[in-house]
Amino acid sequence: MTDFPTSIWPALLVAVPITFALGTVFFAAAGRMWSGLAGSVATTLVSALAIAAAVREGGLIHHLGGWEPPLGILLRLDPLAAVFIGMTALTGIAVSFYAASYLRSQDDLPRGASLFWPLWLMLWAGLNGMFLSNDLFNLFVAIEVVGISAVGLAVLSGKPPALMAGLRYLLVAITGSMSYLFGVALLFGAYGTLDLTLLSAAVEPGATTVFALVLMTLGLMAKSAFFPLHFWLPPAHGSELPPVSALLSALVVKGSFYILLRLWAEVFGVSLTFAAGQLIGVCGAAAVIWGSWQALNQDRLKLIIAHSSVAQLGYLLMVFPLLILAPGTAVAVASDWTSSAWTAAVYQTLSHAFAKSSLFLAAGVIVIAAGHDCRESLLDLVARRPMTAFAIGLAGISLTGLPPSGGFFAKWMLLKAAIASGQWWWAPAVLAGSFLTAGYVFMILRLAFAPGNSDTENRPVPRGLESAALLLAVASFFIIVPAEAVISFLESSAPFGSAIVPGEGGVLP
Amino acid sequence: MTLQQWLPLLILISSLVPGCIIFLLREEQVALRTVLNLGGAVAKVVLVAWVFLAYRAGETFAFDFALAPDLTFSLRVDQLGLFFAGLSAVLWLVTTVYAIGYLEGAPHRRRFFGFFSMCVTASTGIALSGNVVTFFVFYEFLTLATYPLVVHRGTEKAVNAGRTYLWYTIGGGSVLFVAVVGLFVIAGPVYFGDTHVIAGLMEENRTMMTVLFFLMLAGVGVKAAIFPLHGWLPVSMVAPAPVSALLHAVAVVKAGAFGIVRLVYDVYGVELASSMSLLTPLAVLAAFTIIYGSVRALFQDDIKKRLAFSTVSQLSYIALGVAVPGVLSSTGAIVHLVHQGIMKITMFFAAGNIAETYGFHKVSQLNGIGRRMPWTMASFTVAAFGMIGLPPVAGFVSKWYLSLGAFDAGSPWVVVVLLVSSGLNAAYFLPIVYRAWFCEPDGAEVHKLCGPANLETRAFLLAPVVITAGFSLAAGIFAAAPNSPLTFARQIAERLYLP
Amino acid sequence: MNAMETYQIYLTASAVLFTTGLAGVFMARHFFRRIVATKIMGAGVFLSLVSFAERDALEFADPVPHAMVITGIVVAVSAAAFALALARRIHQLTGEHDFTTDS
Amino acid sequence: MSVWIDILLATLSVALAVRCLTAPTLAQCVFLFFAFGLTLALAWARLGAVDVAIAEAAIGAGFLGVLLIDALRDFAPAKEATVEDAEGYAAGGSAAEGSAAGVPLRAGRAALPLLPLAIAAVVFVLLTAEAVLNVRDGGGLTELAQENLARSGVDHPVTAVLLNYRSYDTWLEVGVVLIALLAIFAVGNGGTFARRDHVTHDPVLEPVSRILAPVLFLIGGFLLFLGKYEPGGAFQAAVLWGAMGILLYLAGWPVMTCLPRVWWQVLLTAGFGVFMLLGLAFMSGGGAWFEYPLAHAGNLILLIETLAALSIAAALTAIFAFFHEMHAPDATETPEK
Repeated sequence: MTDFPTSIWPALLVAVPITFALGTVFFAAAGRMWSGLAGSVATTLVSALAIAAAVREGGLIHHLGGWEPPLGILLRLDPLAAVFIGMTALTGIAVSFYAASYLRSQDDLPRGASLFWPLWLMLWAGLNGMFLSNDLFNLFVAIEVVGISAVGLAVLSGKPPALMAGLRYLLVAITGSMSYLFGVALLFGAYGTLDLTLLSAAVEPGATTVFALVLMTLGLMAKSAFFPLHFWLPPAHGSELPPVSALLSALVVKGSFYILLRLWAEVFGVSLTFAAGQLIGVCGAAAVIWGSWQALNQDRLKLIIAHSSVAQLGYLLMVFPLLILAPGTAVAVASDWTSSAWTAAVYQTLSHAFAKSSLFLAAGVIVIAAGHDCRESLLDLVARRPMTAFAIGLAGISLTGLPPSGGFFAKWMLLKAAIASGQWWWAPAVLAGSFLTAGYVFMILRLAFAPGNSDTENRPVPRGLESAALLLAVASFFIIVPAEAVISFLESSAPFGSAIVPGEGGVLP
Repeated sequence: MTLQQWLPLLILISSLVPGCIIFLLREEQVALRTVLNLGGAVAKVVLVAWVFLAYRAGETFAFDFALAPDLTFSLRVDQLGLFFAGLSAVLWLVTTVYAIGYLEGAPHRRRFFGFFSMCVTASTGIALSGNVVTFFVFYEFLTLATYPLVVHRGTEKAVNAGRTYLWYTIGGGSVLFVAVVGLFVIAGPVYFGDTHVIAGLMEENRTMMTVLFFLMLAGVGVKAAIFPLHGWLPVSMVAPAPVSALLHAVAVVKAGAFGIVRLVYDVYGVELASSMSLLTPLAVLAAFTIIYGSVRALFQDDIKKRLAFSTVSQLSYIALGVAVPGVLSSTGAIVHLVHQGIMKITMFFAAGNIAETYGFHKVSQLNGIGRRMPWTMASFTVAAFGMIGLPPVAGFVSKWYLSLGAFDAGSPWVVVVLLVSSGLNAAYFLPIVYRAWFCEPDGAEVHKLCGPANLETRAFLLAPVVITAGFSLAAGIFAAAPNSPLTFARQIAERLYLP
Repeated sequence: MNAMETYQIYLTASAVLFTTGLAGVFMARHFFRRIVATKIMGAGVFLSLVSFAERDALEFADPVPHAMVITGIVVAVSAAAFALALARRIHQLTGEHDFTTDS
Repeated sequence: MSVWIDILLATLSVALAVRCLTAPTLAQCVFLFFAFGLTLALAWARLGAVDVAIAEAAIGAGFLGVLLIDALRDFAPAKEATVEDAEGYAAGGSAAEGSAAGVPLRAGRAALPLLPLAIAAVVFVLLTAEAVLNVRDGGGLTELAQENLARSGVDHPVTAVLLNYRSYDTWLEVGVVLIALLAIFAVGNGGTFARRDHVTHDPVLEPVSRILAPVLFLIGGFLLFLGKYEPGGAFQAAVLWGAMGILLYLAGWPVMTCLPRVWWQVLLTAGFGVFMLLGLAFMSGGGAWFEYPLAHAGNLILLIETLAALSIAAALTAIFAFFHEMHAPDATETPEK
């Protein structure tokens, strides 16, 4: 890990979006848009170059302030971080263009809506910081940057339901991060370091580690809206401005998942047991079924999509039991399925990020066109807005996991890991999840094919909005194509592929 | 890779690309769309014929492409796949002609023909799939491509039918998915025909392999409409006639039936499957479905619904033939893939013609229709006789081989099932034939029937039905000819039982 | 009691404060109290950090936890101020002061 | 003897916290919270964390307390509806409406779920205390921080951690303040303030502010400078300067509108922006982000601290002003920031 060469790219991944965020503050609404767009483009470029450099070198690091851990903070751009940063950049640039067009074309937005730009660029920097950080406390600060700017974005519409949902979200976020920080305090007290790498070497089984594990896991689960701490998500994502819903559902919840995954695989392995994994897995299975069922029973499009997030995040939780080895299993044997489980985690994250943001953007188009997002707004969509309907179809297919989409690949890997590890009992949950997901996806498509009432409004929608939704849908569908390359890049460095051996920690086969 | 290696892919592209272009066309570009449709369909037939000739000459075809880790997209050509691909290609050409005539002037034709092409792409994809994963991909793709066709009319009835169709097919797809993954974990990427791979793994994983067999059977059984998974088929007959033809004869149900054939013959191998007594449950289910479908068909007044239940029944002939081991049964099963297809498509075309020309949907409205539509009803009659199993129509050949095979395998009860079924077939098809030819038109209908017309209906509608009826007859009369479906089926079956 | 060192007393208090705050976040109804409860939770966390710093003291206390706490306090106050602004705005627009009417 | 002071402080802080959450009125809640913050500050002073004590007293209790008090103007009227409350109780417990102050905890509705909750809480406390008390001694970073002090450019270890070893955290934290400010603007009117053209000075605060504001400014500056050697530094200074801003604002000075828009923008972003850019500027020599050449480190850190303190102070003032004007949304608005 530390043998990666030092580079300035990790620093720029945080500094560039923030520079532009500060720039946007100086402009009025129109200028904010242009400077914000410039910032998005610049950040995307930096992300692309940084990822290219990481691919070339295997990974990059940056010692902030020139100090070595444990005194200083290390930024680590390893393959896993690179993939998440890439996901953020692709979603981010598409949503940025959508937002530019959206904010300009909508005239019923409050005056503060142009604050979208500084808040979003700060959020982007915070996310990049989260993926790069190798330091527990710095992660806390990054979590807060992300959390506060996310809630700030969530309440931009200024409408009471959004404010209410935003406050609930904020309280959950604060509680979650305090819980996380308590865990950090315990670990620091016990091991005298905040650096993940040093900590993973120092950590020992025992009550402190277990308690920190529980606190941090619960805190991060709340922030990621993992079942049963998901209650805040549907009202929040259902009431935000469409580009914000897209960003929050695609990226923000993934940030805390990323930290959780890293902590479990790198730090807490010694204190984890097979049963702990099963418990998390059960939460995941319950989320898949409960969330999908709730989505099926919603009347408003955005609420369907929001509840679907709860379900799709459940698949991510189901990865954890597959990473933890049952007592007596050899790591070499387990490499068969741990690698699949990691692939499932990454691909589910990616495909959900793209598919869900595409769906929210498409929902935004529908709201503009019809004036609302009740079921009637979908009628005859295929004829009225074929591009949006196609985007919903593609994204929906990926969400359902039908071949040969990105979502299919994720579910394939998840099922494969479940069956190969002998934990076949996750298969019915995956199966039921796909079945119910198909239910609500095709409920939307069914309405889209049904003939419309003559009184359904069809106001003009800027073309760019539809293109952004389609772009993300296409991305979600076709990320299966570079899978081979992505996975071999990921496999080049821990923690990807490592199995969690209870009592020992993460072990690479 | 020589050009010939790309041929399997070209077969797919010949319908995929026209389909994609059609989506991009404007609604009113009728001429271009028609050219694309027919061009694609003709090209597909030519390509299949080319591949067939090359295959005959000893050429092998393998197109492999690693889509993602674990997922190798593989197209292979073998006799069985080619057989099914040929059926799809020929019937697609006929159905395209029919659909162009049927939907003349209807709205949303761009969408219709786009998905129509996707549908056939999927079904030829299923035919040419080299491994289980590729088969699964196309199997699901078929579901997606047919859904818009089922709900095409957008009426409440159509939309509800679409919902039922989806619940069944997605459910089946999910089960198949789990089974395919399970098979992959145990056996790696299973290529069709490599039955020794599974046989070699049998010892250690007996229970698992049995479970997987039935999971996969349930997965493909949904599309093959085996009881109790048949519920979607009668409901989705609300779709336009060409779609029904496609669903019932070419693409969907055939994909299911073909799946069963592949599963038993090319994944597990017929010897292994019968030695593990996996086939008995299948035989019993199939036999039950045959009788059940026929009985239900008796009580339908709606023509298309009667035909739909008849399909449920007829499809299980294939499953039954597969479930009874032996060369003759297998021949009967495989040849019935084609025979059922050409006969049933004839009947749906005929029903569509009647509905399109006179607006009749009920059996009870058909009195005297044969006089106004002699060609259509003659074709229908040929197909009906075939379904009943009267010589010299194709259906007789299938039933004959199935019965011989049953005796061979020592399961005479199968023959009883076939006989009962034939009786029932006669009981629900003959009344239609009788009404059409021998009943006087009712008063209300007389007026309509006397409308002036040179042809009984549009040429685009009439030609396909006559052609497919001709196929049905020819397949029966020339069953022994060197290039008849029966000959091919027999070759395929014999190869299965080579030591 | 003399066996107990100063930092242990405060550690115990930190545990109680954290729990009190956590319970408050879930059980309190009024926005206002929930926000205060998050602050109390935070105070518990910060107290534990400072206590650890005192435990690890040589000639002076461990500066890293101190810095963490200062950073943490500023962050927590920023978040709380934002929450308070939200709560006030909701109250202005709807007259609500708790989540009872929301979903 | 000294142990008893600690026990007293610890017990008191817990008692205040519990009482604060269960106080019958919101006003009591705020004042108990205030007292809680001060108790905590004392506790931290006892633990040798003077920097933290100042920060907590100033920001945690002081600034947030002021905001809470200001918020009372919105929420407090709810508690006056005591008659309705009584009726609500009499009617069978639909006391949820208009009685939040009267029923502080949700359990007030029905006592039954309280018991398992209480048991759960006790178990949780015991578990937490057990876990916390038995944390093995990881040794901390005291020694390392001390060893490298000479290379940090400052003499006070906490300042060294904040502005050198872990300056990235501190930088992000300055960012959090700015983000919170932007988010608060997003909640309301997009960041507009009433223009006080007709200066209406508060008769009491105006003379006080004339004396106190310069004093606050000087003490703040002193604390800032002191941070290099002793407890103190940017945050503490920022709060004093912020307090100065708030005082001036309350006294009726046109704080938020006296400067042109762009100056406010510069003021609010300078700390965060310059902090970052100075860090980046010295990377050209092959160094890392936030790595300063030793010869200039002390001065650079002082510069960064000054700007950060100014920005935070400006943000605190703006947040307060925003809060204050929230109460009167129909005031004449003029776009700001």
